[in-house]
Amino acid sequence: MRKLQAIGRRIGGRLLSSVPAILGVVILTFLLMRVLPGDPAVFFASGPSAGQQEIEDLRKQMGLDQPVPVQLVRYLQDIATGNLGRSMTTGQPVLTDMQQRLPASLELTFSALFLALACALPLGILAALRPGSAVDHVVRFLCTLGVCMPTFVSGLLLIYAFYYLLGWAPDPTGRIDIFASAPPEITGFLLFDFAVTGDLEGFRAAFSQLILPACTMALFVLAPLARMTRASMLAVLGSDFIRTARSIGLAPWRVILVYALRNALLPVLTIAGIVFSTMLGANVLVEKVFSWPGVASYALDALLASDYAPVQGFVLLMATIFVLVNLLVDILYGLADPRIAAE
Amino acid sequence: MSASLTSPPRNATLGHIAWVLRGNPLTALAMAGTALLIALAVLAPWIAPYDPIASDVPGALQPPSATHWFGTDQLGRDILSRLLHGTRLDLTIAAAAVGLSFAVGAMIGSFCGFVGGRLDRWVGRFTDVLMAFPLFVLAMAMVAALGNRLENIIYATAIINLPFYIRFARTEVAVRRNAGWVEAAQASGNSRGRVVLFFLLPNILPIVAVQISLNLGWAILNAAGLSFIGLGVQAPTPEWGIMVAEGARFIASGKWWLVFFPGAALMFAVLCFNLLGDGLRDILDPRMRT
Amino acid sequence: MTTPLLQVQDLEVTFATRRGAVAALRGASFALDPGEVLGLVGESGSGKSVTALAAMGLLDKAGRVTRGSIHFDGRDITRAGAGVLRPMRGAAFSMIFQNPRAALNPIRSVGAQVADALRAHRDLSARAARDQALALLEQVRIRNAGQRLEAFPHELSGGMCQRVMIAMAIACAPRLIIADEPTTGLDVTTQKAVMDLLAGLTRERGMAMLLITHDLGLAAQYCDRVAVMEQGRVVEEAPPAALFGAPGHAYTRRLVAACPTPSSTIASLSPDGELPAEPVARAPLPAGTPLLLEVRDLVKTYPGGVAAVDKVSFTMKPGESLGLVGESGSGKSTISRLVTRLIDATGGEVIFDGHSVSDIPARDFHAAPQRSQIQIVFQDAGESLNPRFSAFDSIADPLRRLRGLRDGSELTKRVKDCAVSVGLPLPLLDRFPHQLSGGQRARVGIARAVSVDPKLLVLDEPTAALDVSVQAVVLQLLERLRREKGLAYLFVSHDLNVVRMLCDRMIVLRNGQVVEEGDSQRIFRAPQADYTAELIAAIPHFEPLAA
Amino acid sequence: MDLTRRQSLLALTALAAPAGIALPAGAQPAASRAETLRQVTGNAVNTLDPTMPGSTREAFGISMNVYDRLVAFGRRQVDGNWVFDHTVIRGELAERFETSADGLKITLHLRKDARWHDGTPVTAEDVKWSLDRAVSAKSLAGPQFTTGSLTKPEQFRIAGPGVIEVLLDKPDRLALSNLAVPYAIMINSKLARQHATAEDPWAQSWLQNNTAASGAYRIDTYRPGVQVTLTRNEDWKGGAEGLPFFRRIILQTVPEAATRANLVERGDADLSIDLQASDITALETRGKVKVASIPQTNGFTHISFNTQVAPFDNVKVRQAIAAALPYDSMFKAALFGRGRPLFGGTFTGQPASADFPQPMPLKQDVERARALLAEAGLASGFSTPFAFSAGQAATAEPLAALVQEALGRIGIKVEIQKMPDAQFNTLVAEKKLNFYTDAGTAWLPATYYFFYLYFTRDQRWNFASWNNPRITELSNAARFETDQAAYDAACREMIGILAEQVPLLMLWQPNMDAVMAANLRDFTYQFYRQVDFRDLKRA
Repeated sequence: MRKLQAIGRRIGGRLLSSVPAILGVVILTFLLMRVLPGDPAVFFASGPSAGQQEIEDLRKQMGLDQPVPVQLVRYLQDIATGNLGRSMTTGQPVLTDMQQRLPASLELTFSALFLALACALPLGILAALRPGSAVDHVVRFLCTLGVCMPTFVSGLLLIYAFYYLLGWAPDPTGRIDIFASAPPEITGFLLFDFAVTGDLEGFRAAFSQLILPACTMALFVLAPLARMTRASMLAVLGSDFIRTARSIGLAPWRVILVYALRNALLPVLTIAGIVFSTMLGANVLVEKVFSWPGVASYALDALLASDYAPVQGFVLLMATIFVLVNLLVDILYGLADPRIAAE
Repeated sequence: MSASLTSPPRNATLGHIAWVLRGNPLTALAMAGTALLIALAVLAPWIAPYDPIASDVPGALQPPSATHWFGTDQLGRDILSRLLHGTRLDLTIAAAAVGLSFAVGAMIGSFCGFVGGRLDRWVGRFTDVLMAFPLFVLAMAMVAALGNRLENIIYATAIINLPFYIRFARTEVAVRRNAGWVEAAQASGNSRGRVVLFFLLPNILPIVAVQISLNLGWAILNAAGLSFIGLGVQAPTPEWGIMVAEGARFIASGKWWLVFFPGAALMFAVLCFNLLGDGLRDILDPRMRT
Repeated sequence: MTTPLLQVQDLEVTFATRRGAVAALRGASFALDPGEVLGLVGESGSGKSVTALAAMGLLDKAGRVTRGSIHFDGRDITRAGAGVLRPMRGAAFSMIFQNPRAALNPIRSVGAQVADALRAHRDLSARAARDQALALLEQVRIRNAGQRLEAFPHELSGGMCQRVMIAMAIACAPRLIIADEPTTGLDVTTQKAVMDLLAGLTRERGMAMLLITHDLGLAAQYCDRVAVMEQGRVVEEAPPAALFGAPGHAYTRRLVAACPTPSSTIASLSPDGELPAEPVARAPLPAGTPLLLEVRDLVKTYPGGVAAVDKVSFTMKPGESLGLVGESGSGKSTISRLVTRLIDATGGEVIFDGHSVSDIPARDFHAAPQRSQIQIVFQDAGESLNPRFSAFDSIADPLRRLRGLRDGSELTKRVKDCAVSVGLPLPLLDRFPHQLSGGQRARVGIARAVSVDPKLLVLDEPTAALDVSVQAVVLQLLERLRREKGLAYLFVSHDLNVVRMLCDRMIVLRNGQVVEEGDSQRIFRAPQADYTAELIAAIPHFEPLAA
Repeated sequence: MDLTRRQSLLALTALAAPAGIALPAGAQPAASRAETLRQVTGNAVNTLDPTMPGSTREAFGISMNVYDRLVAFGRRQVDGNWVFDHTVIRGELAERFETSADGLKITLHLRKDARWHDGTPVTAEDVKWSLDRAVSAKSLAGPQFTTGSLTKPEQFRIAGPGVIEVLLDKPDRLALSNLAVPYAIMINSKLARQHATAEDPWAQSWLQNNTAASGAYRIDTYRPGVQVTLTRNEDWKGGAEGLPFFRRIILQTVPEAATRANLVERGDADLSIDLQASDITALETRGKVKVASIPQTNGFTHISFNTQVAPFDNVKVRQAIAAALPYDSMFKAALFGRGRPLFGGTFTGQPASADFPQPMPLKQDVERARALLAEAGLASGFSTPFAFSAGQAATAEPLAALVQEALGRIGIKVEIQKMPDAQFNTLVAEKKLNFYTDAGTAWLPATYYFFYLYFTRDQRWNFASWNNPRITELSNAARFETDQAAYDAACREMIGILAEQVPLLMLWQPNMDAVMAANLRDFTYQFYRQVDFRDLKRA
């Protein structure tokens, strides 16, 4: 009970203390977008026959005729009321767009992170158990190989090999086969929705669409995760309490799993949190390459079109997720490590 | 490079490095690779067989041959020559960006870590803001806002690296803040500024060197990513990222050499920097220094 | 004749390093009978711990037994594999480590860890293991054992953690316990409690114990026999009274001499050292000499409201040496930093040489004229030297900053003079801290502090991290410097014996407050406060050799 | 994936009609894969109302298939490919129309059997409302309609049931053509007005995400930026050749061009019209797909100078640059020759034809370039940036590299600037780029219209900020000129002036390369450069 209260206080405190950071992000993005040399009104009024008048009208409609401070205040008021503006690129309210696209990005990122962790943890442990051995070097080399390829190249290569040449993967055009029926919207996470409705066929289809982009992203984050697992496992294995565990005659697997791994996972958890946040924002290129209808590619298109609202909304969303993920990591950390909770 | 900073007596350090390298062929390979890259970058103008921007449209899109080892691109330019010159540019971008963020970040972070208090809190807030940004999008926005010139790409890459250096330096300094030699330095009459600059900073340098090496690779990838979405260095400047991005357009048409060679060069460089970073970590790990 | 429980014969252990194989043990031999307590004493690097680890089969990968044998209860376990050793560890013999807090898994409750020890060898249900763990905790006299079962190591004190460690070690009733410096790092009073407990338990259960320690007093008090190790060999072995009363081996003699006892003097610590064995006589200062240092109602409160120093006042005359004694948390180190003006006080005043120096914030004190007058020598000499400065640079730094000397012959001369005066061989000036021995590092630390001719030298446990023989030498050096330069010493230590030898007066501190103050010899002989008496009683000691 | 499953799922989706669009009585048979067309494109549909500011070209394309207009352009075959023919105008929602002899009144008779998608009949009131909306609402339609002298609601009059009259002040030669452009959608006014509000009397926000149309296809699903699916309107009567072949259309956004090429080649997609030139050549060689390459006759790629700013205000400088460029190499490197050159024309003075765009007398002559530059007093050259937008990088980047190289030879130092599209467009609109490449397309490719749009007035599309009084005079006159010979003469004179003054260098008309499954036929190149699904068939 006391523990729960402490956690609750920590959550509250963290959320409160992240407000200035988020506000900073919002304002900085807003100003950055205003510095962009492109004028969205000009861009969007560029019909084959739009004239100066149309540009002016559009500017007024978008509120761009006001001075920047006024625009900022209005924008902040809008955010406070949950209005993130309207995207010129899709013609939809940004909030609607995000609601539709965020699950796609989250599902992809979660899968990629899961995949990466599923590979990185065993590899990292393996390397840490035999530091300096051939296994260690091979693991390190393989992981590093993944991180040194730009994601757009590895994505295109995977498509070329598994779709174009081998035909094993379905066409890389989004989350489900275009001819398949969409699942009922429950959570927006297709794998989950299909599983809940018991549509195994659909689950398989969604899964096969997901696997290539998830691999592409996982490849890129494998190295930091494996590296961190190895380092923290090495540090833990060298610590006194492991020697204690061995001195009381615990079975080796118990020493490694219960004593070493559980301690070693703590720093990995932190890194995984950071990796998740960065991935979510940085998978722009993966989403582009795989026509994945996620938030990052949405923001990229908007940015190139000087479409302010979606970019601002995207950054706000990412910052919020960043804060939430950090908070989650914190809570997990607090649960896993009694030393932190006591502070 | 930074190995010499770990411990000034040369022969002991060299011996240690040699010992680490013997047990770690990958690091040796990475060091050799890095040296090769630097050599190629320096010598590019002399060893490149062709002018990297001279076009030869009739000879465009030739596969690798004896005259053009790595083939030619859409304008008939020699890919090998462009790669060699690109080495120069990419290493410059990476080194400048990382150097800049290191110089600024480590300085700020060290002061914050040492002094603490209100300054630390404010800088902490600022890094929180930067960290909460989706970094690649921030880089894109900055390059788009400032114009996609070389220096702006460097600035953008530097800024998105900045919070990591600040945090890193801050933590490392905070760990050492109460070390005896820091107190001793103060007792010896060093001002706080001097303590940070001449005592703490040199001591965290080796650890930061690991980060620098890893970041060099990352900076190159970042520049390539910017090029892919059209926010890279201006054509026809030979830059790996642009070459890969342009080459990627030709994947479907079977002109593999356009993406293969620049991609391989890019991978090689990033691989070297990453493995080197790992190796530096081994060289510096105090627990491995007996 | 019974079979020894543990017999180590001609044991050689080498470690593979990058400089080739290095022998840590070079033919150590000893035997331990069932129920016996054998002390293994020696200075750092003598191979005590390696012996213990080799016996447990816990040497790390680089270490290997290259010669000799280890027999447990007649069974050769020298090169036994994990399959043989694992069932024996904890059940036949177990080990207690130093630094108990680090030796326990930080994220597992102590109850679970004790239960782990039980279930490693016995087929117990979780419930039964828990009950037995509870019983064990009670046996090691942990109060409220039921609640502590769920506690995590960080929630317990160091002494408490060591009790848990002992509970784990005795859980499966082994016949031998190897205790490797079990009380190093604990306060003397705690040390006494833990050692009494350990000795009691082994006696009650008829367990044998191999007690590894650097503290001769401890070994003398708790062991049936003591073996002295030097450079990987056992050089002498005898019952404590015989050993300390009439050491046979030259090394033992030196070691015993260097060990501070209630009757030892600085000179007697190292008979062939730099001080003549004559008693120290100090001329009393003329009356009316102005005070060098006056501390009034000094308070330091850390965030969180805990007062580390709570209204402490004392004075020092020029050339006087004052000892600050206390256990950890007594505030003695905080006072040393407050006086040295490295940190700012929350309240009170520090008057140095007639000027109040507590008004100058610590951040600006580097430019104050008093900076060169108050210098400090830190506890761990290795940690207090900038790893990137050579010995020369370390000594030269205050000269450059406070005396404004530029590089040149003047600076070189001053540094060399300093080095000579602290007995540091000049060729070592080019070396870096990690290339110097502990004693050499201590000399550099002292040289740095005295290079600018301070009036007050604050010594913050300057010998705590040193072996006794090195400590003896350093103490003699300090005493000589004080006589030569007329320095005033504020000497901070937990070791009452050392303070008694070096200081005219001493202050006993507890929880940031002064418990007792007065003449060193007087306090030592006839403590007024109960706490002081308790402290003195807890010091393990042996009867010194009749010289 | 097995076909049967797809078919059954397809049937399901076809049945599950989205809310707001009622299905007519009687279940439709499921569309088979053969009757389904899947087009992949790099861009996205962003609105269902093409008149919305910011509409993408893909949105125009969708609206052409979903909405009917009163009239439509015909098509003709050129070199074996179908190309739109703006000189032939046929009725679409109108059954027939007449233009009065003085050209001031156009009378349109609606199809009697025309029905909206909800089954209600199309009335003259609906048409009047739609036309009024085009000229009254703040949208892209208004400015476009002014090019046909259609500016106010009074010009549209109901002249009886199913008859509507369009009244003009002057006999504008493009008035009728304007009724065929994507903006001239005919809206079910009863339905639309239900969603109109006081601030939004023309239901613009509702129509962005909904349709009130009568066209050949209905919107099935609309996911902005991702995909649009259409199902055939079985009651459609507006086509020249009856119902369209395809029952179901999927228009999907696939940003990566290489992926689109892979999709079409592997047969997973049927059609893509925005592949890269390099890929198309490769696909053609491998021969698994059919490629219809049609020059975009109503468009042109150009290099523009800002004629108001030194040194480009000097015609000698412009001519020098015109003579310095390696047109053939540029054409080959940028487009792989996939297009129709607009350089290398042979006429001097005035051309023989009044058509535009036509090849201009541009050819490389470095000596002449040097001489001209010297005449301009810039023998030692000068430096200038050369800009293009990132969106056109695939073709503009090699072009720019060659421009830089070629001009370097005559002493002009060129700094290449690739910029994001929004930034580029802004700078073009603000006339802040002095030397750049861009492209233009005219929906209504009359020669005078090109000149009026691209070479007169201070407006965004006057790429070169050219202000030539004679051109202004001639283009205004030609607009209302009813005598064909006089019109042709005026056009030839304008082309001649353009060739001599070179405010911009006409480079080429890139091909519309439609890459499609081998069994597709009857692809038509439309002036709005999108796919008209109504014409397409699968053999």
